[in-house]
Amino acid sequence: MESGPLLLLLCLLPLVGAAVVAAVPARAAEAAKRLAVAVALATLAVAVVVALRFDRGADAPYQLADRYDWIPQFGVSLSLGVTGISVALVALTAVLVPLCLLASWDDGRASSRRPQTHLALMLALEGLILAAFCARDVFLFYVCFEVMLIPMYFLIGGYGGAQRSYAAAKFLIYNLLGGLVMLAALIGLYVESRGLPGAEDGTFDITTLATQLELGTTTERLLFLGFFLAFAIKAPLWPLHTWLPDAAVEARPGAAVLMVSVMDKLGTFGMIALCLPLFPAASVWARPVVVALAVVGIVYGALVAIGQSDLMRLIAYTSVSHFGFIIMGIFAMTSQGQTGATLYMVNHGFSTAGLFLIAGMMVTRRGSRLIADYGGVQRVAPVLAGSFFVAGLSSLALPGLSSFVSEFLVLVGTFTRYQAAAVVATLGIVLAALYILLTVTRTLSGPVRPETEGFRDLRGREAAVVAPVLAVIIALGFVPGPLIDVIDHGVDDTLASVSQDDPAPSVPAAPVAEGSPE
Amino acid sequence: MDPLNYLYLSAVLFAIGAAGVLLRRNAIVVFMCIELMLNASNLAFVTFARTTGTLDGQVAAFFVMVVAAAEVVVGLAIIVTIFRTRRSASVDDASLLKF
Amino acid sequence: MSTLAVEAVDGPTIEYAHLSPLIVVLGAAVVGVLIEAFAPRERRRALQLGLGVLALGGALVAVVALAGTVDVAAEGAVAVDGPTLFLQGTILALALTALLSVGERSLDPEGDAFAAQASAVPGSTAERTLTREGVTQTEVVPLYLFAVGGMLLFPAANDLVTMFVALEVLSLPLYLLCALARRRRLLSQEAALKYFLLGSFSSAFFLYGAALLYGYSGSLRLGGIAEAVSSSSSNDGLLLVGTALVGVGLLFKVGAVPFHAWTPDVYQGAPTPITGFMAACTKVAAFGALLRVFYVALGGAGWDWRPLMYGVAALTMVVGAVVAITQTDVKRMLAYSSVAHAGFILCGVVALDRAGVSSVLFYLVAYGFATVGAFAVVTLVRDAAGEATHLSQWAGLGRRSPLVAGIFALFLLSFAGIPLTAGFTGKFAVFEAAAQGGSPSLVVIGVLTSAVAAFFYAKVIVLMFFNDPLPDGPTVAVPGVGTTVAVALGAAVTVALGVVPQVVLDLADQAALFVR
Amino acid sequence: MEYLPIVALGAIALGFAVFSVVAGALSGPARYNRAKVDAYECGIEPTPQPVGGGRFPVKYYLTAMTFIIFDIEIVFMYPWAVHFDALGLAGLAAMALFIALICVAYAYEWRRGGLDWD
Amino acid sequence: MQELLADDPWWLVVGKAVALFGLCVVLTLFNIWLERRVVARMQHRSGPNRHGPFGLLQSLADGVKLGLKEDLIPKAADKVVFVLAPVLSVVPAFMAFAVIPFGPEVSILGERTALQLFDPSVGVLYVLAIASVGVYGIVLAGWASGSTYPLLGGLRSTAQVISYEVAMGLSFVAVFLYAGSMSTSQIVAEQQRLWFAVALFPSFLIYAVSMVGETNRAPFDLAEAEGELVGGFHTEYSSLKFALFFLAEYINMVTVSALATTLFLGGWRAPVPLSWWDGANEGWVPLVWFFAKVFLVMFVFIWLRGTLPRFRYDQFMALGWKRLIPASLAWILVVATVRAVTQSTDVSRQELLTVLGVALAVLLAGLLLWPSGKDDEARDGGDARATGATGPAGSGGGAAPAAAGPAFDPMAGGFPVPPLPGQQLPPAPPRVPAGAPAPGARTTEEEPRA
Repeated sequence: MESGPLLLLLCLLPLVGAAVVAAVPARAAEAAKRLAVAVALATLAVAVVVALRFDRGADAPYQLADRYDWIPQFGVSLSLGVTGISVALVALTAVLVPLCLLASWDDGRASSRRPQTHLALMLALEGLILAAFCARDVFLFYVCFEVMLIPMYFLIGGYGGAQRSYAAAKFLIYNLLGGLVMLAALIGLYVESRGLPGAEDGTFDITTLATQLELGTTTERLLFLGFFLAFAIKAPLWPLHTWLPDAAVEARPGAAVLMVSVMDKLGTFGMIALCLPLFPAASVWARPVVVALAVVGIVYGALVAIGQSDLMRLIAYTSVSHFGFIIMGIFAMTSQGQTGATLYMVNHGFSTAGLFLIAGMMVTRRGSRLIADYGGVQRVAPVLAGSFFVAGLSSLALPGLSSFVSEFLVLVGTFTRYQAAAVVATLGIVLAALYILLTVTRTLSGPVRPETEGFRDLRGREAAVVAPVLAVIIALGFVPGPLIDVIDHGVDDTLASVSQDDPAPSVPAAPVAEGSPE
Repeated sequence: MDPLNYLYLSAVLFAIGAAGVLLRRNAIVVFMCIELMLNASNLAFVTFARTTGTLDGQVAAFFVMVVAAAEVVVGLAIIVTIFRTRRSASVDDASLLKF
Repeated sequence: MSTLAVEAVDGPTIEYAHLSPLIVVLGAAVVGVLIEAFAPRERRRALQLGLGVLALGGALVAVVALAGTVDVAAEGAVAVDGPTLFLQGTILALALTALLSVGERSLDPEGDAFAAQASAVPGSTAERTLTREGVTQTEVVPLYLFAVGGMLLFPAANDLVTMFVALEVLSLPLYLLCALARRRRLLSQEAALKYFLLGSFSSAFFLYGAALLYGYSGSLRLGGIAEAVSSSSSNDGLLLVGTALVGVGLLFKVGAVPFHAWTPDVYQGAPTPITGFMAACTKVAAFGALLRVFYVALGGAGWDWRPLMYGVAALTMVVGAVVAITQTDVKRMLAYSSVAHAGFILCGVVALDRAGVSSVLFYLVAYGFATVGAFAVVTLVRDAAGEATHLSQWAGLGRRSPLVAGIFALFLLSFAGIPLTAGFTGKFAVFEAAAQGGSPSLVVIGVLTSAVAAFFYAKVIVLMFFNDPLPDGPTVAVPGVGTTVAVALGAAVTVALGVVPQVVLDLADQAALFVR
Repeated sequence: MEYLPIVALGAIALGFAVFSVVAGALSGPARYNRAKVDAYECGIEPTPQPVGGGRFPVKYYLTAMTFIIFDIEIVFMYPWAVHFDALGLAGLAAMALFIALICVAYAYEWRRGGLDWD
Repeated sequence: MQELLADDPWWLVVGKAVALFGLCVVLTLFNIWLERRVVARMQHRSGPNRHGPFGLLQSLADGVKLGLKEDLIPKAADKVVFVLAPVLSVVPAFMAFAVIPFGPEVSILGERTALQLFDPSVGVLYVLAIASVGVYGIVLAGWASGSTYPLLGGLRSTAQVISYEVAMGLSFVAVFLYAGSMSTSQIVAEQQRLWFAVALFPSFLIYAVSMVGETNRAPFDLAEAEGELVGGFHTEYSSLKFALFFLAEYINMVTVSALATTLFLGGWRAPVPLSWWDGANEGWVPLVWFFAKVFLVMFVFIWLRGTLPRFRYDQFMALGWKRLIPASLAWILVVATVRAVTQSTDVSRQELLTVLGVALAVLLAGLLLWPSGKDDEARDGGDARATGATGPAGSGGGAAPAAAGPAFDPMAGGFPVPPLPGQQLPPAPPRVPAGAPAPGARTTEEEPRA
């Protein structure tokens, strides 16, 4: 299908927009905000076109492919293309960014900084994230993966809470360390790829590498570990998750959403799009350990979340738990598991975005992040409370809301391979119910505390932010089919590249997967 | 005489110079030790010119002399300036720059 | 002597055209001395700076015109080949950029960065009088040109004596330039003393090593040594010790651990524009020479020196990065960072193949421009006592002057090796060469130390952007044209080499063949 | 063996010098007097001086440095002069350039008053 | 010649060395006597005439007297170096003599040999090197005395010796160029046709001047300028240690005279009319010509002392650095050009000399008319001095300002005068360079505001 430089447009639009917004003079701050949102919406429009153009029936793993030379010296090209998985995540990104911009309408004014910078950083981040999702070139992926740390770093450190510089530094060091280890593996991969047909000097092209590269066992395992470490930090997989709560808490809600809901997906995306296809044998080798870590993460995240007194921190820990599910699904290496995991990425993105954004609004009103400081919000601000409730329910995967389908698919997919893991992970669901419901009751219901009395309900801009999120949550809960189709398209390729088939069902689980509500 | 003896001598001179640089504290003495090292090199050059039957070593010695002279000029300029500022030529006194 | 009398000797053939960059720069330096001698005092400064810019620019043009030349010139003393021309071009471009910063006089109310008169005792009445009269030490430019001349010759030298002479021509003016800071003269003089003593110490090592290699091979020519190395199979002690000593001398100039002790002191004490020049250009020249010696002459003995070089590279990266964390002074921090960078570049040297050369060449360009730019930025941040180099004084700089702080952050990110900056491309290139050359573990060490290094770069960024400014903190001086251009050039190259490195990578790759 | 003559002469001279120093110390009277072992300053109460005499004009340093430069020049000139006929015009040109370069430094020092004493 | 010397048996070598040593000592005693007699004659006195015939034993008597004097070592002195210095001074003086050729091939006890102790191919270089070692004796003597006058005297003589050594060294270049060798015997052989004093007259002139400067003799005897420095570097020496310095000085005089003879005056070869006699240059006869020439030069030394007043230090240094050196360099270039051009091209010597003569005249005129560097540059030098370390009581560096304090003027009458008890040295104002250009120049009236 002739696509033209559609993906290039998709990636460059926010980047160019960022540059333009940054150049807007200080007095035209309001215009800059509108301009930024316009850029984000335009990007969304392009993303929609991309999604519509995506052909679920096509054979090629990458669609809308596009390729420009960049550094031929290193065999690096600007080579873009989308799989089903990427399309889903591109859509997630494109939808959430305008909302985040809206949500952080006034954040840019924090600490006497130019709001333009804030907006530009967010747009730049979007561009880089989109480019990473669309990259068909490992080098390009790595570049975006690393560079996006910088805008994120400034978003946390420049505009966050009291501990922001500590949080920002922690964020940067963890991720940079991961990234640099990945760099070592990247170089190793490149060196190993020398002499492949058509790439005497080495190549970074994912397809070529995935299909033609033969690695020695040790080399493959080492390279796998290099990549996996970076992704596990980013994702965050227990026990490498400790940077996340700090960063998410200290960042402004908009930035936190960008980080947890979108950027961190690059970790899980990387696992599914790079680790598995490039290092199939090593992935299988590491599978049990990874799944075990994921399960620990699920339970640990949930347990710690229960113990939190800080609202934002609680949400951050729920994400740790959820990322455990996603990783477990990916490494189960079953079609349900991976489809579920990918779907989970999207759903988690929206539900967490909802939680962070709405919680952020509450924090802005109350001026405190402590759960104990709230109470009876539903009396004074019923719409706000309701939205929070829905987002919370989505997070605990209530049937009918988006997360349910994905969580279910993940569990089923895992169960066919690792029954014990699936069983333990189910505990996570129970715990999720606990932490969400506890939080909801503590904050929303109960007597109205004097401090919460003046709570405004959702107003125009805030409503405009929250409404789409909730709409998507509910819509995906009821109609996940089209999305699953798209995702399946990518997942099949991935599984094929790992040469993993779904294990023969030892328990009749498969029919249940089909029975997901459509 | 056996040229090896000259080599031993040059090695000993070089070692003395190096040890002097590391052990002595007076800038001028340190500096003289460095010159000693250069001259040890010259001796080695000339000896090797003899053993290998080439002239390069002797030519090298000439250049080293020039360089050593230039080094003396620059080095003493610096040491004299510091001496005038601080009235001391001890390396230990120059300790504003600390790790 | 009369026994050596020979029949008529033919005059040496000197390929003047091929040596034209050297001749232009050194000739200009000589003219500079004449200007000092004969031009009236008030016109000297303008003349000198004009001469300097003209000479460096002219030499750069000459280098470009020579592109592609492969020749052993001046009776085998000077090799004009790809690496030579590439490095000479780099050095000239960097020196030109740094000269703009050296010539800056609008930052300090008392004049430029250099002492009114080097011989005046700091704090004396004489010095105050001179300062009031606006006297400047214009000898800076000829000295600078001599140093550049030495740097041009250093990587081109094809025999060990020429290399030694180049080393000294490069070093001696630098020792003097280090002592010339207008502010903090004591520190500056002390830096010069340390630099001088340690520098001469290391040159002596180099020289003795050269003597031993000469004794081993009977030739001072690198090619002759290479022949001797390849023809003899035994592990001759002279070769080993000679290699080690020559290595010590070169590694000292490069600033590799354990020969790095001078770096922080000298970088801190020297006048900042000179620090920038020295940090960038010396490193370029010294790595050029290191490559030439170890690749051309001692390439055949790779089995002997590579393990050692490997160890030095690892140690350099680790020590540079770890010690930098504890630094509280910007210039010292950059100094230790330069040590760490020397380690990264050494990774490329260890590779001992063409990719190693080209990656080192590229890294040097990337590092050089970021360094010149970074030190030029350091000259801008000032308080009443001159430059404010203590890190605590930099707190909140991002609020006061987002542009300057942003550019400095860009340089730091490049040092840290963040993608889309020159530093990343360079790091990728050297690590790739090292991995290809069979030292993957070096890559891992390099990557981990990069993370450590990133920590202290991030610390500075945090300080600049996320901390509140001190109430009586330093201000950012409005730079004159020279510094502005220098900083802008540094930033532009840093970004360009990160985003579209292809041209320079290609150049480096084409240039990566030594003439033998 | 080649150097025996100067070794012999040097030994004789050294023996004589040492003998003189020792003999001078032994032969003369030794009558202690505080003023005699003080530094001689034409009868003025001597200013205490460290060995090395403390500080002296920087001028001497300049002279010494200039001397070194010219001495090195001479070092290069001698072999050139001895083999002048073999070197021919190329040798002449090289030496002319060399002298010209030295003269540049020389002119600088001269103009800057490095050769002036007062 | 070298071959001839190479197979000398050991007894001959030792014998020659002893003879040379004796010769040095005797010549010294004789020269001291000669100097006193000649100078006395020039001043219409009679000089020493009591001891021995014509007072010839006067010097010996003086030496013995010195030996019986008390040998003092000042308490501020560095003992070891103080004792070492005279030894360091006198040994090189003896050794420098080794390469002088006294005559042609002779037969001693049946052994064919040359009248020369040692003939290396770098003979003249050897003399220069050994002479440089002798400088250590002077500077260390001044340094080790632990006293002001000797220190300054030592520095002065060192500066003087090295200053004139450059000119001396340059004057040799032309000789080597013509002789094609640095061996003394070879150089003598090359002068068979024409003395270099004639062929290279400017070189000879330069050598003659610098030889006097090199040996610290009048009119260049500034190191021992009694009026300024008491006795110079050997102020604190007495007894035989002092005698050693004295000995070294006179041997050095003989050495430079002998060198002048060897390099410029044809060495042991007979002068022109006498050389027509065949036997003049054979056997032991040439010793006569040699010593005649040496004493001629010695006489000039003495003559100078008897005639000329002492130079001022700055005049002396200016002569060395600003006149002799440029002249030497120019002369070397002229000689080299003439020789190279006549040998490698067909340009005739006359044409060439004309061209060069004109060029040289222009150059010299330029040099003479050149401003002496005293315009705005004087300030640089002045500053260097002003900020330079000044000697005790501000008298050493010549940095004392011209400002006249009402109570005490340290520069009254143009001489630096240390303050007497009760007098205070006025605080040194910043240097106001003499003749500084008007802009920025500050007058002393402004000073209080500084």
